[in-house]
Amino acid sequence: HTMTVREALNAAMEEEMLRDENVFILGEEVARYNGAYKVTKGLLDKFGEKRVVDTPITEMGFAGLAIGSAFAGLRPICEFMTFNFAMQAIDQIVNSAAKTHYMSGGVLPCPIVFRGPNGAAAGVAAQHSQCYAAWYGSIPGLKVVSPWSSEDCKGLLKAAIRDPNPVVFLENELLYGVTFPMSEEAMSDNFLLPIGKAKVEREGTDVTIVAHSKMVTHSLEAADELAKEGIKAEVINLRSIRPLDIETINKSIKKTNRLVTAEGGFPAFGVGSEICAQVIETEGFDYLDAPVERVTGADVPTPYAVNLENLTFPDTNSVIKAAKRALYRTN
Amino acid sequence: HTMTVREALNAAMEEEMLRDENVFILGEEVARYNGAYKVTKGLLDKFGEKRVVDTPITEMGFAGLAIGSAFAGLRPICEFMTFNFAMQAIDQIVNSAAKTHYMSGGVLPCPIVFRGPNGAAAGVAAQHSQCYAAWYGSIPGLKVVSPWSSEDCKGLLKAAIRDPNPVVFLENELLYGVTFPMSEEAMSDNFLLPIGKAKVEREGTDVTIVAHSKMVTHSLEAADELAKEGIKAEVINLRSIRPLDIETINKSIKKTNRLVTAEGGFPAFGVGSEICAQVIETEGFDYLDAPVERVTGADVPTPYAVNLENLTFPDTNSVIKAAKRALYRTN
Amino acid sequence: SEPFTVKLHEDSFRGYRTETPSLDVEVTKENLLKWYRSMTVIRRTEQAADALYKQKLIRGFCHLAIGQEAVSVGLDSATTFDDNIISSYRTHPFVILRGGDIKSLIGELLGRVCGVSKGKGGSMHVFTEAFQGGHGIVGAQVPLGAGLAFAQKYHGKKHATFAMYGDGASNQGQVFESFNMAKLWNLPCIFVCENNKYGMGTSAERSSSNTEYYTRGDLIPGIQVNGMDIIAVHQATKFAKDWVNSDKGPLLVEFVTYRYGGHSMSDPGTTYRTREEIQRIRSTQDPIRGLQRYISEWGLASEEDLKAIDKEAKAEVDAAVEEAKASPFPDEKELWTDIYSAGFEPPAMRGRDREEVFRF
Amino acid sequence: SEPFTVKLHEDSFRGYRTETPSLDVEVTKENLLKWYRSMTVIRRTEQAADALYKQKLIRGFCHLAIGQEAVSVGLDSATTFDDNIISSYRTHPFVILRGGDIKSLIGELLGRVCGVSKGKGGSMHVFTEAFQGGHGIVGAQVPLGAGLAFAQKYHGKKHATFAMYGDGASNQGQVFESFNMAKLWNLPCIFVCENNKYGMGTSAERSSSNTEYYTRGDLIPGIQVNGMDIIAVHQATKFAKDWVNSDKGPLLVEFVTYRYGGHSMSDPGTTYRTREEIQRIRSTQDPIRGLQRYISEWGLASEEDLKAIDKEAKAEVDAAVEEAKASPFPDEKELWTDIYSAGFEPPAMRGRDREEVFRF
Ligand SMILES: Cc1ncc(C[n+]2csc(CCOP(=O)(O)OP(=O)(O)O)c2C)c(N)n1
Ligand SMILES: Cc1ncc(C[n+]2csc(CCOP(=O)(O)OP(=O)(O)O)c2C)c(N)n1
Ligand SMILES: [Mg+2]
Ligand SMILES: [Mg+2]
Repeated sequence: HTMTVREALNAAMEEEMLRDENVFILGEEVARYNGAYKVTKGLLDKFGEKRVVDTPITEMGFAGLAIGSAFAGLRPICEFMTFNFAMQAIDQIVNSAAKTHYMSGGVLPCPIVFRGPNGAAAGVAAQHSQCYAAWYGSIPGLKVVSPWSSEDCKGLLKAAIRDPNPVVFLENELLYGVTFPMSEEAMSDNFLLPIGKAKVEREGTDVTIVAHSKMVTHSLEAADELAKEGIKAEVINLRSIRPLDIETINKSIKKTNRLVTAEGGFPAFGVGSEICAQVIETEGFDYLDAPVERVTGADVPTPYAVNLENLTFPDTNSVIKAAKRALYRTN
Repeated sequence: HTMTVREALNAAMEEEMLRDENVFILGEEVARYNGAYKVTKGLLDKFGEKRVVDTPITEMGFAGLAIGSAFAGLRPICEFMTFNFAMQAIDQIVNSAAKTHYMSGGVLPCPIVFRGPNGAAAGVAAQHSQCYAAWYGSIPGLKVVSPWSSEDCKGLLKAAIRDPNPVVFLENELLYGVTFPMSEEAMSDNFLLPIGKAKVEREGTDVTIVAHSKMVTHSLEAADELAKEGIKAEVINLRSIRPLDIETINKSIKKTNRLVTAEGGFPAFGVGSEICAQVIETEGFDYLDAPVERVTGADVPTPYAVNLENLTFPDTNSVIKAAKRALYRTN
Repeated sequence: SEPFTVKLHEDSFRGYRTETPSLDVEVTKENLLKWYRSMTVIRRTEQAADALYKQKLIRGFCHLAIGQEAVSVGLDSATTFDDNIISSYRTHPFVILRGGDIKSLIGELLGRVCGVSKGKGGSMHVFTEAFQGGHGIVGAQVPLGAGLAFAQKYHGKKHATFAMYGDGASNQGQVFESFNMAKLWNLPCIFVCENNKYGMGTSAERSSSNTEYYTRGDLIPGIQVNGMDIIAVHQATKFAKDWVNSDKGPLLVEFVTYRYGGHSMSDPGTTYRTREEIQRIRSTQDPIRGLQRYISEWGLASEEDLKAIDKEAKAEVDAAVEEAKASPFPDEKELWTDIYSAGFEPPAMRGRDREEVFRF
Repeated sequence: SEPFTVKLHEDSFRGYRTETPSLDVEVTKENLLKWYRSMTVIRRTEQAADALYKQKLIRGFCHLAIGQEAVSVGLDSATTFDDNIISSYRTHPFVILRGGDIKSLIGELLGRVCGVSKGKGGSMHVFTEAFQGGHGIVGAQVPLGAGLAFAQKYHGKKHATFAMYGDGASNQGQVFESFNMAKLWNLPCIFVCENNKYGMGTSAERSSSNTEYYTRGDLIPGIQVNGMDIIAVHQATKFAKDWVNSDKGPLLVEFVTYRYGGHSMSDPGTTYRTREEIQRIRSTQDPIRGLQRYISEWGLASEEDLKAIDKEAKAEVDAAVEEAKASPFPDEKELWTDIYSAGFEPPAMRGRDREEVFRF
């Protein structure tokens, strides 16, 4: 079997809506328009207007409304057209969704999924290209997922919908149309992946590459290229930003003694920074034979011009270059 | 001379308002009430309602309005009662203030200061206690300052007001009432401190402690305590979160070979994480004789109960403990 | 006891795009005395909080609702626990009224384990099964309330949600966003503006271009209510519940009231308004004294009867305070519970350094 | 040329809390022909963008204003460059009208160095000295506009700011927040709702509980204007400028218009409305054809004269497109400029890895 990421997300939602009457989806253009990126395609026809709700363009308001409905026992899937627009609602996500369960001593749980594309698409410039993985990842009370493949998307979105906690689910527009193989197991409507576990996508012994979302593609491509030069890279797909699976990373480092992190977001206070810090402060420090190499988006507001944009986001070559540097190879 | 942090901030604003007609201040309760924390005390009387403007409780709106006025050549000081409330306005700060200059190829500069208390006060629970240093610090186009002493506050706030870029100025409520010595120079109305430079507050040779805001106090206290055991700690006051002065930190590490970072915010993707990552990927890596020790706020939504809150925020002991661990000392 | 009908003052209500509630209200002696007792208990409790704050036993922010008792008691009087009430940080009364008790409220203010939020929320963040809190970000509770109403409609229940906010909060954009969604989707949401004339030190006129808050819902009809008269509040609440339960969609209700004290314990409350203003309202409009006058007028209880209630209330509060004080601080393990729902936690969470790690 | 007076259709305006502008408008042949030319050039330019997008020379999002030309040209016709106009991402016309030119617009869409934003902003982010952009976050430009007006008032200037937003954007809370501040502080801000009936695939009725956008400013008066008639737009804009310049505070102006194409180039624009609807409006209300009819009716130009203008416009646009295409991509160093104002940059900034470091 194969599925695109878009189909996998759609299937996850459909299955969970069939399974639980309390699951509903709301957001801009999710119903009649079938989703700005067609991720919710067909759901209105299948479940009707009660459970697939087009909202006005009022991110703070509809996020708050969704959270309130979760307090009352519903299980909303709150789609943001992109996570850039969720910045208008971030106070609700952090202060209402993530913290209320704790502040109320457990009285008000908040089972909700916030989902939508995160990070850069192509040619959409500064206001539409930001990655929010690290920001949400810093908030206790949230879980933050950043899937890569169709299996990731299906298994993790279903797990997110069933999780009683607020989950931020960061998709990537550039992956929506990509086709991935699906195992028999993954086709089942009870296929769940555990939130908080990274996946070793490719085993290797020479250098560990940890990536999330679209950078997993580049990391695997980089591993192919490196293999041609006899370098065996191990590629870890983070899948979850919070909890961060530092065990899996450390296990790999013990084998490879080299670490490259790869992400699309801004470099400062990013995913790579935290991985680096956690590796250093755990066993990892003793096993590292080279500095940790962070591959990240450049520290600029995303430019529109294609040649500048190409310098802004890391690609397969960026990962290859960093991996070689970690191995003290030049070329 | 001595001054409280509150007086220093007040003096900085008064001097800059005298110097430049285009400087004005707006925010909730800044005028008639003299500021929720009295930081703007007396400014209404001195400059009138035109230049000291009480706003409705509409963070997104008045931040946007302030940014628009900066596009038109004014130099607003936009006070947030606390930075927790600025989360409602963060889209304006990031997408409008930080990115527009770039997106417009330089057509619209945005000379604005966003200021107010950041991080935890005492007993105010989860929604009023967050530190936003790392979030803002991740955004190209912003400068982010986190002062500690009265000199810091005066020199950096004045520099921030004169800077043609948007500056996020993170104060600390618990420091407002603290008195610090002021040099002759610092009393002058032309006293400016460079944004982007850290300050070595105390020299030492055994371990480097890097801190910002209130954690500088704890780090200096810790250094006193460590000195009693013969440990010479060097304490660096970061002052600026973006740009981050990694040179000063590395210089110190070359001497001490040990690094402790101390901050009050959440641990994940925090200030310490980035410092760790930058040290590792620069010369620092070769000089470190021990893992970097991060002292941070605990990974919990701030609890109200005093005994739990005490476990949430690091204090002098936390720094001492981490410094000793960095020196492989126990006790 | 026997119901009888009383007539409210004709200034009790004003309407916007709607008729106003009837001025004839059916009441019972039992209810009136119960309300008197509730308001008295609530005021006493707030006064106890005031004292405890001054003794430094309550930390951080503490916002009291003294002067505004008719709003909470009146609202509660016409609702059931199936209705939702959600509000801001000035919400101690609702704990007592809706499933908590004085001890669990005071315990929360003291940060003790007997607190309604186990001591984790404090004064601003109190919740019960029938009161959805207790929110500290001005305005944020309004869309949350619209969401509670959305769920009621989703579940096909004939209940209402009261989403409360202040005159200051009324200018927050998300309040208007909530109005729009509630009207568009015909939600059983009653938006309640508790207009106590000030948002911190800013008078309504200085924050709001339109201070007739009941008219600010655009196509949503509204009523303005004398929020110092509990019988008017009761009547308006009934009217509002009937409104949404007959599928007329949202309604806006403005209760005009007054806060006697400062905004929070750290505000003397006298720099932005005159002492005379406070004194005038206390002496002419106090909700407890007002109800007391009705009760006497209608011969429902003697002065001694009411004094006895006062005394009883005081004793009840005093006892609860002592009990709460005797409650221990939360166990240190509680630092880690309720961040995530039990059974769904991450394997471990980090404290202040790499050695302070809590494993679930 | 000689001014003469024409009478607008009596349905051109509707008022809320205000009289409507006079239906008698003074125009000149010169102006009418200039507007005709401008609208024609703008439509041609948008069509060129459409083609360039299909050739994959324009990337990402590209929102065209075909059908809405009377709004931009009419607004510009009654303002000077001292007035501010700020709007969303559907703003190509303003570049051409307010200090840029076709080449600098197309250059921006192509991401070339000759672009108004040096190729860094793209289609959604165009700016000139007299047009404040070009903003991609729906609604965010409205408080920014209030801030521009705030500065005008601060500087004591008798100029106006036009803060534009769509029917979809009208539901954003910050729009209401801006209304409130503008009214409270009497800012010279004209809030312009460009109601083209849809926000992406959502019709006005499905997003807005009140679709009479000119009435949504509460105490702010408003006028609704036939936004397909450039003379009405011109007249309304004059009225609005006079309004704010006589210190009457903000005004809300709704231009009722229509977008012929999809929301952006990736939207066919026909799944949420019928082809008939589009066709009907194109054939009965098109702003260019409408002005053409006036011009013929009033005998100001022959059909050939207008055809000549069309041809000229086409040639002008074609030439500009070629020039823009010939413009190089920005120098790689431009990646780093304009993040911070020159002279105030950090010492260095980081690229994609630790070796890609740019030093200022
Ligand atoms: C978003 C936000 N901004 C500012 C504050 C600080 N603050 C707390 S209460 C308050 C005044 C609110 O006034 P009002 O809505 O009238 O309620 P009242 O206190 O009178 O009950 C302010 C400004 C906050 N908590 N949240
Ligand atoms: C805050 C935010 N939410 C969502 C979007 C995505 N989006 C872009 S345009 C648009 C529709 C806006 O409609 P309207 O305001 O009517 O303007 P029009 O496109 O019709 O000119 C949406 C939903 C966005 N850019 N920003
Ligand atoms: Mg109030
Ligand atoms: Mg529209």
